[in-house]
Amino acid sequence: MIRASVSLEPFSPDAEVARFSSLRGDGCGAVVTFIGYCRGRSKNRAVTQLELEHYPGFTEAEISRLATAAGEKHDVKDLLVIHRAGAIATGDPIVLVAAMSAHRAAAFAAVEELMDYLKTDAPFWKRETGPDGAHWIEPTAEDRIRREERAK
Amino acid sequence: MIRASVSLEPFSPDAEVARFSSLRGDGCGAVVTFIGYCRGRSKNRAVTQLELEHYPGFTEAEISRLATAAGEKHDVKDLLVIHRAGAIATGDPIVLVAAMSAHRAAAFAAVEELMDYLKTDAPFWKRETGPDGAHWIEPTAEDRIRREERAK
Amino acid sequence: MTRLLFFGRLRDVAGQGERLVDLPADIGTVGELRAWLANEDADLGAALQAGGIHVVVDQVLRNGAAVSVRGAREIAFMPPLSGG
Amino acid sequence: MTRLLFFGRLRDVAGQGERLVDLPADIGTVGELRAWLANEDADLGAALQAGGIHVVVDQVLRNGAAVSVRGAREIAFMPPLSGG
Repeated sequence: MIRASVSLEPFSPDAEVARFSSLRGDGCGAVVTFIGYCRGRSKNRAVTQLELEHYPGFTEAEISRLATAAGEKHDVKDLLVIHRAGAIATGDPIVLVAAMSAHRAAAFAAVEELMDYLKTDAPFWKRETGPDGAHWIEPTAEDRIRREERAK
Repeated sequence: MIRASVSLEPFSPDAEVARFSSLRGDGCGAVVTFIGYCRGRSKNRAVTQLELEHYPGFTEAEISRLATAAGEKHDVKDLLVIHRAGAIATGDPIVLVAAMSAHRAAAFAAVEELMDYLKTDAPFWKRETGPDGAHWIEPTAEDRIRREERAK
Repeated sequence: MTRLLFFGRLRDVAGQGERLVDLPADIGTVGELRAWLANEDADLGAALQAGGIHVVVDQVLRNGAAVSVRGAREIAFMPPLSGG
Repeated sequence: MTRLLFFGRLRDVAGQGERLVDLPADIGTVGELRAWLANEDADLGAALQAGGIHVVVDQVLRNGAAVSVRGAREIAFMPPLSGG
């Protein structure tokens, strides 16, 4: 099953992964997880606050669409995505992606692919606040390149 | 820090990952984990029991050496490996690999690389018992190919 | 009533994230809607004309000035996505 | 006393995973050790001569028949690794 959600409150990746992996059948040999955390620095600037704006309804639908695409590409049926929105404290989880599959290659590929999609195509608008004020952030060139490499 | 251990008893990947990720600093943006589970089937044969024999001392040292190599190759300083030995029940975790890094690419690469190393080079001897008796298992051709691809 | 939504830096320019408006009957397309908004607020008009602005009509991504907004309940203007 | 260890299918052939032996003084290499073991147990001797058998002397991987076993406390014979 593909489960995608946006959380306006902090969430516990450990509890979510425990719940996700408890649903595995005895054909499941691999669970891969990625957790992205809010860093205290971004491109060598200190970050005191991160805000992620989303478009309720549309953002969830887009994330679900991206997860379905990544799952279909790598034949992974069980994917979990939880993405934070709102004001996020340094050190808090921003995104959790988890996949399960019979063998490890598919789960790794699905999680990495979905992270690449999310980094460039998820409908979020990110504002970082630091000592020199607030800045809206767009995807990095590196993110775009990874995304394009994937598309080949 | 590189932490590698062999566990003769079942372990909780969730608890171990929670402990590992709680040690992250505020420069950590990514935690990637892989958990391998004991499947109820292997190459289309039912498996009722899996035994992993290890060489106490030597096996731990080799796993630690492989983890250090994977970490150095991808500039990842924090890696956790826990590997089961002994009699393993269907559905139980066999191996946990976790990595943390500033950005996601390094953590993904280190975990995948280390899993490739472990699959072929970790000193374990694996015996699967099914309806037609017990079989000693050697690495699959696919494992060797992945390992060789990595070495390029 | 039509709900207009502005995200990211467009929210800053518009001064708020959401506006409820009565669209005049002669406004049938995204291009006409932008012109109408620009008439009241030149800064917002310029921001909506900039490159990379996506338009979502009733939760469906619909790009191009010719896209119809007739009968739409919700029209969102999205600047380039930051990604997750 | 020297501790000999046999893993995986070698354990099955040897009948046990561990053997404590008093090595005769004229046994100085892995090759001589294998010949000595084969003398007592031909099946085990054949299994130890097979391809892909690795030898670990005092926890250090040391391959080749000429490797010294003098003074070794622990000598392990490992069939091809299954991996993790």
